[in-house]
Amino acid sequence: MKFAVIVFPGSNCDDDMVYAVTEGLNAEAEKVWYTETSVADYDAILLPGGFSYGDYLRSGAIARFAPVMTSVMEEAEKGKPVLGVCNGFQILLEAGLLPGAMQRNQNLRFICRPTELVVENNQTGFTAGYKENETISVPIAHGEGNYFCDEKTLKKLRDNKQIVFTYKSNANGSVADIAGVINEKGNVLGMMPHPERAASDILGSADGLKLFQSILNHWRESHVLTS
Amino acid sequence: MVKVQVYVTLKEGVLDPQGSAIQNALHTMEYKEVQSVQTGKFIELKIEKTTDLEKRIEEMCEKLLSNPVIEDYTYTIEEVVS
Amino acid sequence: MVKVQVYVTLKEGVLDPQGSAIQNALHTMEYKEVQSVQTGKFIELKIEKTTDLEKRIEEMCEKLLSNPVIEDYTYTIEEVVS
Amino acid sequence: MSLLLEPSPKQIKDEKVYQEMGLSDEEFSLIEKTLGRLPNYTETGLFSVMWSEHCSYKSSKSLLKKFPTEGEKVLQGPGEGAGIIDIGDEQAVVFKIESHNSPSAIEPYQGAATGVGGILRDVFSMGARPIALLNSLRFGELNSPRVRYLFEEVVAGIAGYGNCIGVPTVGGEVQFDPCYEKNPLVNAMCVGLIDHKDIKKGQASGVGNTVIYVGPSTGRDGIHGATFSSEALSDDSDSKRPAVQVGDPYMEKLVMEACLEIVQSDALVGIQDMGAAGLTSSSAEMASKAGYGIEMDLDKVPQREEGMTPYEMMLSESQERMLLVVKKGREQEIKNICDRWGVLYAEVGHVTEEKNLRLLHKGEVTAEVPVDALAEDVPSVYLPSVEHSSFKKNQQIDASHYTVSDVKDTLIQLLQQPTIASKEWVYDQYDYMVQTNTVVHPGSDAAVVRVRGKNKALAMSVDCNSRYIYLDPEEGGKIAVAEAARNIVCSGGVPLGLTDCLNYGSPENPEIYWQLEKSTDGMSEACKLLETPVIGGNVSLYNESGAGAVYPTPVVGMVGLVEDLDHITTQSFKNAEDLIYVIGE
Ligand SMILES: Nc1ncnc2c1ncn2[C@@H]1O[C@H](COP(=O)(O)OP(=O)(O)O)[C@@H](O)[C@H]1O
Repeated sequence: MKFAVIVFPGSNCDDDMVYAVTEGLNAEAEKVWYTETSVADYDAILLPGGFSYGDYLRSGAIARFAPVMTSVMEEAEKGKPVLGVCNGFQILLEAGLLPGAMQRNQNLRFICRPTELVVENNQTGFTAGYKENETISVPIAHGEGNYFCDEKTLKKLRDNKQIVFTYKSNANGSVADIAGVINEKGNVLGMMPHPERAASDILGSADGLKLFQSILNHWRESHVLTS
Repeated sequence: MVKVQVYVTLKEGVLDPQGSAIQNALHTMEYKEVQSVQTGKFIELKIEKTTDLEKRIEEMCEKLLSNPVIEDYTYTIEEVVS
Repeated sequence: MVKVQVYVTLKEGVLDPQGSAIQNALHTMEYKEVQSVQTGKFIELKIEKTTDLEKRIEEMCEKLLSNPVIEDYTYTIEEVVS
Repeated sequence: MSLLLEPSPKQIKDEKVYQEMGLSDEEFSLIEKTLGRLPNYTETGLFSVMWSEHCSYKSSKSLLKKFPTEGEKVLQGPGEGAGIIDIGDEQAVVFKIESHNSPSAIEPYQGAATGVGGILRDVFSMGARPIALLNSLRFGELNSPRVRYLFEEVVAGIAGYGNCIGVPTVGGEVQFDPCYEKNPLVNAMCVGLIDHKDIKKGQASGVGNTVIYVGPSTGRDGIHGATFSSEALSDDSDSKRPAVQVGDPYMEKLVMEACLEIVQSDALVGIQDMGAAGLTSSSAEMASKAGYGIEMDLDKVPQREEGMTPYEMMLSESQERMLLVVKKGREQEIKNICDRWGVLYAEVGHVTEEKNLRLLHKGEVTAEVPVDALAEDVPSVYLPSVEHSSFKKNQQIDASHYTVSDVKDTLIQLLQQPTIASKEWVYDQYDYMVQTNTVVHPGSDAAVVRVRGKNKALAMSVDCNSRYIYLDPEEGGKIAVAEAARNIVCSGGVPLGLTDCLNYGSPENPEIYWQLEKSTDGMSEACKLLETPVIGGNVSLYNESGAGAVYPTPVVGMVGLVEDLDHITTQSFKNAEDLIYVIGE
């Protein structure tokens, strides 16, 4: 299985994402430049954190129009796993692959700290490695992670079990403590916390690694079945 | 050449933390007469006149300059000598 | 009650990285007719009418709403029925 | 300002225009003598910035000479963008601290942000990848609204720049004291990691080699920033506001990645960032260090604004720009890298045999000055020194009558002091985890950043208790170095060396010069004893306002090597029943 890590100008967690996969999982990951026009050769697509295009205008707003995104959207449509972390999540929202929008943190400041998350839904290809309602420690680092959606959308998210992670203690003001949401189909996950920063004990937590492991396992299972 | 001024504001019902922060600050500074504050963006573009000027401006606003999930926009057009 | 709309823009000569980034993005999206983009802030206040209305608005703009070191501001006032 | 309004050489001399630009009568006569003629306006500008305290260290040079700068592991001492120390495995650590005090006093967000941008460029211009940022901050008391504003904006500016570019801000210090009320101090430090083979220098050698400008276009921002930061802040600082520059961390990220790719190429001869005095200092210093000259065609310099004069282009401090010297015929390789990263590339000149900085503008020579005169032959200023009047008095204070009646109450009072209280409010805003190597987060004695792929790490800390230095500059200087070293050791590291930022009032006041002299004596002695060479630093003088000078504040930034990840230690208590020892006197 091969992971693609998309690199936009201004991405800065691209290497961290590659390390989480290669060092943490011993799997294969490659950086894919934003001008590439196809990601069809990869089995999973990771949109890393950072400040794509300086986060100017709105975070993720400009990156969403980068050439590579056309193919990312096509592959997402086909059901390939797509994970957006932090800025990657913001890009997925701007691209309309996930519902809702991001606003500045409630306290109007950037927040970087270890955070406790609750796994609300472990029935996804990204979270099968966790127990239901398990509390995991994954850090956040963002200035615009205040997730917003209207009542109707929120109800839909709840009804479909699309809320995958919530904050135990909500630092940024997100609606319903939402830290991560998945699309209806279950193959596109966006989350503000950084699982790639919780990929080894020496960094304070290895809880994030299970997320990447789950993607790998899921792929293996479906791969074994189809071959 | 035209000068286009785009105003992007938050949709009604969307919380404006920055607006509240400004309002609080103004109250602390004794500007108690301020009843509400809403923040938005102001973007000024110089555009060469094209056919479909308005249509293209609206496209730019909808696709890039505003996020329709939480924002509304308005704009004005003014001729300028380039 | 009055509605005050404040426009805050960067002073001439001050770098506007955000404006350039937007312009580049619009060009990539084939809106080549865009010659320049400048970004600013748009702040709308509802204010109870006071004496010295204008003076107080200007004070707010200078002290809080704009950063006079790098920004300029203009504003409009409009009566509203509250 | 148009060319037509520029004063003539004769006017510059007769009307002493040079004084407004920060040059003294003696300095101006020396310039006249060196050139054998009167300098024109552009040339006077070149001298004024290069001979400013900020660029030339003219009044502190003699003191800096006392610092031990050599050591077995020192690969690069003071004189380049940043110093370099060997850490084994063909790797080295690169670091430097720098002040951005006066810009931050005027526009705190941008001042602090561009301070971070500048120190990052110093490090990646050596060919190193920045792996950590630290900062040392001083403000007045928090009960003043202006101070709160400065504090909040400075922290936001540091966060805004460092977080965006993706270099973790892993440590620092903040202290509050009335002496910094009008003169906040904002010092930023950057630590980088490099393979020995990638080490690059800011040198322009090889006649005919091409001089290349990389980074965003030049505007009128920050003209005279260098001279400005060498002057005391006066109430009319407001009128000098255009000197403020705006940073673009996104652009710097692209420039940084492009440069780190470029340093891998043997087509690159030299590289330096355009810091204070932008195009002037980078070109003159690179040429002078290499023993060559540079000819530049200013029409080729990318310009953001219309009608810029040579004076403005040469003195602009627009951010995120780098100057490169590339082997003739190999330019395309460099251009390709810049294109890929979307960074502006312009060939602006070439290296010459004749050791002059020659500037062409609209087809004419608009300035021609020996590079050594600009960069090296700056006349030192020897200043008188007189023991500070407070020193004897302070020495005689009888401390024995201070007693603590209620220990608990006193402890709580102490912990409430903003200087002592937790700095979580600050470092929560810094992305201290990006790059996923930060093993010890802010909040302990020194931050520890592991070296990926090796079983080792780097410990780093910035320290200075200026009150001690005020009370006894020599002892205080020793204490500052020793404190930094203790922080490194407590974290499991062996101190390797240090960088320092000397923040003082006006050296023209003999009592302040005395503080400078004594404290650097103390620091030198401690450095020798601890075998921690000084591999670079920065001097920020004239930190004073009507209310007086700041306390002498020589901030020490130290880096140590943690030889085994198992040696990493944090300051928190671990288990109940563990024994507590006090070591030392
Ligand atoms: N400006 C700052 N930036 C980043 N970290 C900071 C800053 N100020 C303080 N810290 C962190 O907070 C912790 C406590 O700082 P400080 O109160 O100065 O303690 P100490 O005296 O032990 O150095 C340290 O780990 C330090 O790195």
